[in-house]
Amino acid sequence: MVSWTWLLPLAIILSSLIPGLLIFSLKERQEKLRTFLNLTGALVKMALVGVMLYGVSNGVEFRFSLPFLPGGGLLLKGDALSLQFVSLSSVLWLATTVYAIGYLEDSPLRSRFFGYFSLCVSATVGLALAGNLVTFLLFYELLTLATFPLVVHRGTKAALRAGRVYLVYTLAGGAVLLMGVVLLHTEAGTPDFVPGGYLSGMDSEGNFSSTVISGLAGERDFTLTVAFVLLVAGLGVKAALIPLHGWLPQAMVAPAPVSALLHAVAVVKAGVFGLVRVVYDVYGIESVRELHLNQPLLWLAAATIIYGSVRALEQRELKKRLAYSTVSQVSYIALGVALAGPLAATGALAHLVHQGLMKVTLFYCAGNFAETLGVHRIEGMNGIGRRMPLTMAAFTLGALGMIGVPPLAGFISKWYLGLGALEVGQDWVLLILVASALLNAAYFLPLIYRGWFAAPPDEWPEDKRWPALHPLLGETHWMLLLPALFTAVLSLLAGLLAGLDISPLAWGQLIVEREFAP
Amino acid sequence: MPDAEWLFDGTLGILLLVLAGAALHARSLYAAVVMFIALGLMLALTWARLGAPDLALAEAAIGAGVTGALLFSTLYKAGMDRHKRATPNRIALLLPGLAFLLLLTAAWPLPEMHSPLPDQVMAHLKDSGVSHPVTAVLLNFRAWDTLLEVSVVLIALLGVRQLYPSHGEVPTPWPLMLAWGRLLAPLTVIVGGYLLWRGTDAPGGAFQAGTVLAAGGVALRLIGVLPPLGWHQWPVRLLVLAGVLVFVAVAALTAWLGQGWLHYPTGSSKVLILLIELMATASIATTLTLLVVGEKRELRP
Amino acid sequence: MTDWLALLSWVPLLAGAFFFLAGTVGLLRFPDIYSRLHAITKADTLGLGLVTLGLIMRAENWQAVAVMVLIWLLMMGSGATTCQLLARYQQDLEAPDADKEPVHARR
Amino acid sequence: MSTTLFYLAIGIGLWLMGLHGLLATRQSIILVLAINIMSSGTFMVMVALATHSDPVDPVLQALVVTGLVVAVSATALALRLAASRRRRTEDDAT
Amino acid sequence: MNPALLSLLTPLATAILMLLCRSRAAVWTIAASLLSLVAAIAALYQVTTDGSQLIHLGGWESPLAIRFRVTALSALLLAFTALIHLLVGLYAARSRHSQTRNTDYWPLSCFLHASLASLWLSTDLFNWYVILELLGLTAVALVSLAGTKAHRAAFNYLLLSLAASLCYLLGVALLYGRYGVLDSLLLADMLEADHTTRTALLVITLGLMLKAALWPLHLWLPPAHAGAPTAVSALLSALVVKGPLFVLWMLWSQVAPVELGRQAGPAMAAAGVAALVSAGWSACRTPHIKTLVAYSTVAQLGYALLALGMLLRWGVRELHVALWLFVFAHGLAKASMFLAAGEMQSTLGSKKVSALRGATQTVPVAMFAFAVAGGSLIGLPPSGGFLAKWVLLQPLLLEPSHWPWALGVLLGTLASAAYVFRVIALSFDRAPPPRPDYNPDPVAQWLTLLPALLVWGMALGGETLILWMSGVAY
Repeated sequence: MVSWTWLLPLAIILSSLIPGLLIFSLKERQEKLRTFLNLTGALVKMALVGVMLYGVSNGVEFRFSLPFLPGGGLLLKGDALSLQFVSLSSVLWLATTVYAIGYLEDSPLRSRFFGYFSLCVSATVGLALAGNLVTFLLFYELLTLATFPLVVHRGTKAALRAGRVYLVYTLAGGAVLLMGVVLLHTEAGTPDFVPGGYLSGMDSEGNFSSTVISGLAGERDFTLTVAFVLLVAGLGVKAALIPLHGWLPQAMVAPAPVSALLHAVAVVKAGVFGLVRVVYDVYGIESVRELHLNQPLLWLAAATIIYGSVRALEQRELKKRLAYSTVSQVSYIALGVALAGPLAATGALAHLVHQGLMKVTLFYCAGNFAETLGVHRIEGMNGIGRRMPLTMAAFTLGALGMIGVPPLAGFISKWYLGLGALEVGQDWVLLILVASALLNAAYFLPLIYRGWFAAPPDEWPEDKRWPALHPLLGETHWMLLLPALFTAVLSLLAGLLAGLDISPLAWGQLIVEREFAP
Repeated sequence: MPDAEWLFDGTLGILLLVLAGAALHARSLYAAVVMFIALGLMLALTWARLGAPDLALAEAAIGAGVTGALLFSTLYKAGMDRHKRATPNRIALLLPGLAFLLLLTAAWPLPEMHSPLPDQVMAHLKDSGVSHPVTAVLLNFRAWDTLLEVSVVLIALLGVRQLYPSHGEVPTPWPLMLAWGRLLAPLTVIVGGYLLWRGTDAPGGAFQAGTVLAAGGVALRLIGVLPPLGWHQWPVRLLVLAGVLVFVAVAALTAWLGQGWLHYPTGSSKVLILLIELMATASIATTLTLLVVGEKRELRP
Repeated sequence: MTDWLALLSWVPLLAGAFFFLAGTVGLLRFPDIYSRLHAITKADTLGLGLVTLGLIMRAENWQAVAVMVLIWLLMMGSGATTCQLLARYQQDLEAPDADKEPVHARR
Repeated sequence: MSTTLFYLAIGIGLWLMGLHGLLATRQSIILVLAINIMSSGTFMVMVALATHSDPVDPVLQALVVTGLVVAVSATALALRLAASRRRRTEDDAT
Repeated sequence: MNPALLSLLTPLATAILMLLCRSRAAVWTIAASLLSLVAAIAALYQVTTDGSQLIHLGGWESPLAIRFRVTALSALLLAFTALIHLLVGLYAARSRHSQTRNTDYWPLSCFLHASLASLWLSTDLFNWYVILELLGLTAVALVSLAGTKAHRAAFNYLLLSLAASLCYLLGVALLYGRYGVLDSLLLADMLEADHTTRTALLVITLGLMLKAALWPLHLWLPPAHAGAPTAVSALLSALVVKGPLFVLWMLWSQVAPVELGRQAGPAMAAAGVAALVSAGWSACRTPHIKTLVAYSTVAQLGYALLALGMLLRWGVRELHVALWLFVFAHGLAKASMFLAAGEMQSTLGSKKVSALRGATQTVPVAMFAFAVAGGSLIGLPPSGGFLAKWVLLQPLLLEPSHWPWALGVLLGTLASAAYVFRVIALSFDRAPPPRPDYNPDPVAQWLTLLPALLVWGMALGGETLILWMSGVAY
């Protein structure tokens, strides 16, 4: 059992990397083989993740390391936090692959698309499993390179401009992150991520001791603060914090599966996941509070939440509105991390999964509306529920979850965030949560109202029909509908069964227990 | 300075500077080239004055002779268009002035400095195989420099080959030129041979001899007596490559069998040096001739 | 014996210098190229001869004398040939006669 | 002893003249002349330095001989390039 | 026979024999570079086992004779030169388009290899002059292989190279006049910081910066490297530019007095950062592909200059490692980038960058090579360039007073990212209809990818490479 444990993290990455490289070499018309490769890759990854989940839950240590840099090798480590993100990614990768196959039925360059698609997922999984900052940085940069071709996949002028904007932001973010990582490396080397944060366990001379950092030497204190700012700036680009979020709405010009998986789950979550790693496993809660860094991060997150929701209100395009809602929703996680309390942390970690599920569902539905009925703008959604009842139902579930209506998943994470805020004494955060809930309602409810109660137009801009597998699923291509329903049900279950120990909330509590153990 | 020398040095120095200025800022290219050739001769005189006869020979043969011929053939082929005078503005003169002061003050203390190398050369002269110190340094103490330098000449020829130089047709020579050429040719061969042989114990050597022979070769080639030397004929190739080939062979053998790279076995250094000098003279003569008058026909790969 | 010879050698040396001076003045003052060529070759060859004579008087051994005489002969030869070439080139420039193809190649 | 210094000054003067000529003109043949004058300047500095030892320093002389040969081969290549470059401009012109 | 000498002798002998029997077969040059690579690795092994050696040429004692110094670094450089020649030779043999198939490229590239090998080994100041001259002339001959359109660039390159050598020679003359010794190792402990030495070093540095096309004196490089045939521009950018840089590094870090180095350090570092930004900016704006890659060479040399400047300023040992890692990573990456650029230019039939629209469909493998090489130039992990930047950044970020220089590196990274992704972004556009004579050569494109994969392979051995190079004496 112990002997092959080093192989598992590597196998998880390879399970999407190898199919990806094979797909690159496929011709366009070898569609069956491409679909087969994609689906087997996704299923194998799900299985491996399951095995690792079982292993980690009863204490098996998964480590795979390669010598890369003096003092900081390539390290893949399966701990509780990384597994949560890995499981989320693998589940959603399977759903989005099915969706993408249906969505890009006969469009050109699909081999290239799916090749880069699998590269991107392997980068995300690698990033999740990264055991130290250097490996995290490596997969962070590879993620940028892998996602760029997907953003510009359509090859239109708008797509290329969006691609350039995306590159400018993410490459600059990557360079700043590199600076932060090297600065930290000169200060404290690059040891593995330690649940309590390896900086908190060191005294001012930089060697390990059990005492918490009481008074850091002034100069070292300044360096650590600057390093923190650099790291947050680098990660903030992908986590779409306020000044650095410009690329996200523009990247909505990409095809629906790309905006679904990448901009709702992989890329954005990578940034926030990085923030979680930095705050919990690099600096540790005490030293972040010691250096008074959590307060500014808190204000930034709160500002992003409000700003994202306000901008979402004024958008007329459905996907643009969803993009701005992602900007604000992701900052809930940043908010939870910045609060630096156990309850808030649980809420943040749970929201990491909940938001992923709900946002993916919304994007799938938006993709369906656009693909089937050619509806891109909000006005076009009148009475869409009559034409596509199941997709509209899934959309409603996702939207209500986003608003935070009990018993859906969104409510639970907001509930814990609220408790966490009170626990830490930041009462004004409650106001922020309530305000954002109202704003969410303000920009989601009209959509739901238009969908169900408004009168449908006499004829839709487009009206594609596909042979239906089953009379009930006739509204659109089954490969577009099933993933949407699947993720909607998952988000519903995540809310209802929050008490069970396999739910994202329970998993969050498990991580927090290890995090705040000392 | 002894009494009359300052007069000679003063005039020579000023003459050099004036000729250089004239060469750079002459009204026409033709005048510039003529001034440059005069400068070459004056330089040869300066080296003689400064007690470096080897250099005087080399400068006269290479500097004034071969370069002059090259300049005229380029001028002749490319046509003598008017020369736009560079307008020297005031600031441009200030910068060189400052640089001159900087360099002069840097060079000020140098005449008093002493270097151990000349005494060492004299000490080792007897077991270097030749009695003339300059040839000893060139072909024994710093033989590696000379090997690279001979390959520089070869590379220059390879470079010219890529240019596919167009061959301006050589005008039919007058009887006077033919007679003068026929008189000069044997003379250059004798002088070349003499310079080569004397090189071991008096000023002279491979480069000076090679250049004199090249001058003879160019003269013969221009008056049409010498047939075009084709690169495709193997003797020509062998002649051109002889210098580098022998040198590298000697270096390789001494490194492989002998004590070290270019470490001539004791006793046989004189023979080796003479062999290398002979080959170097042949290759320099042929290469310089091809460089000056080499035509597309001859240099065709 | 040698000191009065050294004294005596000043006479040809000065004469040689004078003829060189004359040749140069001729070069500067004469109107066209032919007369200038004439001045240069005639005066300088004579000047050179006198200077060589003066130097021979001061020379120590025969070997130096032989070298100087060789130099003088060569200088005379090349001077004459060059003068011929220049003159013919100039003449061809001014009045190219039809039968002989011109000296300078067509551009 | 001031002879060495005088010729050092002349050498530096020639070197600077060559450099100035190189920067000031656009004519390819004049550029080659400038390079040659610059190299003569450098060689004059070296030969002037060679006079600091009683029998003139043979090492410096050997270096200057090597430098001379390198200078002439480089000049040959430069002039041939100038000729072919100039001919090309003429071919374009005509 | 010392293996290092064998590594030097093989290309020299091959070149002469090829010229003698007028053979233009590529197999000789490739065999010579392979044998030279093996000999270099043997020399490397010999140096690591029993330390660096001093070879007195001709057996004379030290101040008189020219000396070869075989250290770990010079053996590594020998191997690097042979490897690059091997890779570029393979491409030149295969590619139909670049004008190297049956021309004098093969003997000339062997001469280039031999002169570079002798540069890495020699320690004699005047010997460096002759080698730099030989290097310059060979490079000019190679550039003029591309026909009459490259003659103007070759002429300018030759003239500036000659002027630079003469500046260098004047400096050497001043040093010899002052100290009476030509060997750099002996000079190392004789140099005092008086006016003569300062002027001599200034003139030498100007000459070497002009030859290595370091920032303020780099204007001759883009036309020369862009005009040359593809394989030649790869050799020039990857290797020839590094020769004078090696001499500059040797003189300043080993020979020059420390206080002079401390004064010169910041100026060099500032020139390095200026190179990164300004050359990067002109690379973004130039319309031609190969000129873009040539400007990127000038920019990337800025990193080496920055590392050298800071090395002189603080004397931190890691900066030696950073500088030479940059040289190796840049060499491999630039070779691959130039080969890919040349291959794409000839397959798509136009020199313009705009012709690369949709290159991922028309010339996919060459574009991938360009992207991978560009990734290493930017310093994206896990590439050789990233290793070098990682080692460079640490001393820069050690104290807050050094942080402005780290900002310079950041600007450099963004500038290089800008001009690399300018091409990559364009290549993901939709491809125009293919030209009638469009027949890509996949094997040649895979050969352009080879050096790029090697530079990313450097990352695997990253830790051992860095630790070994830190332990080595410089």
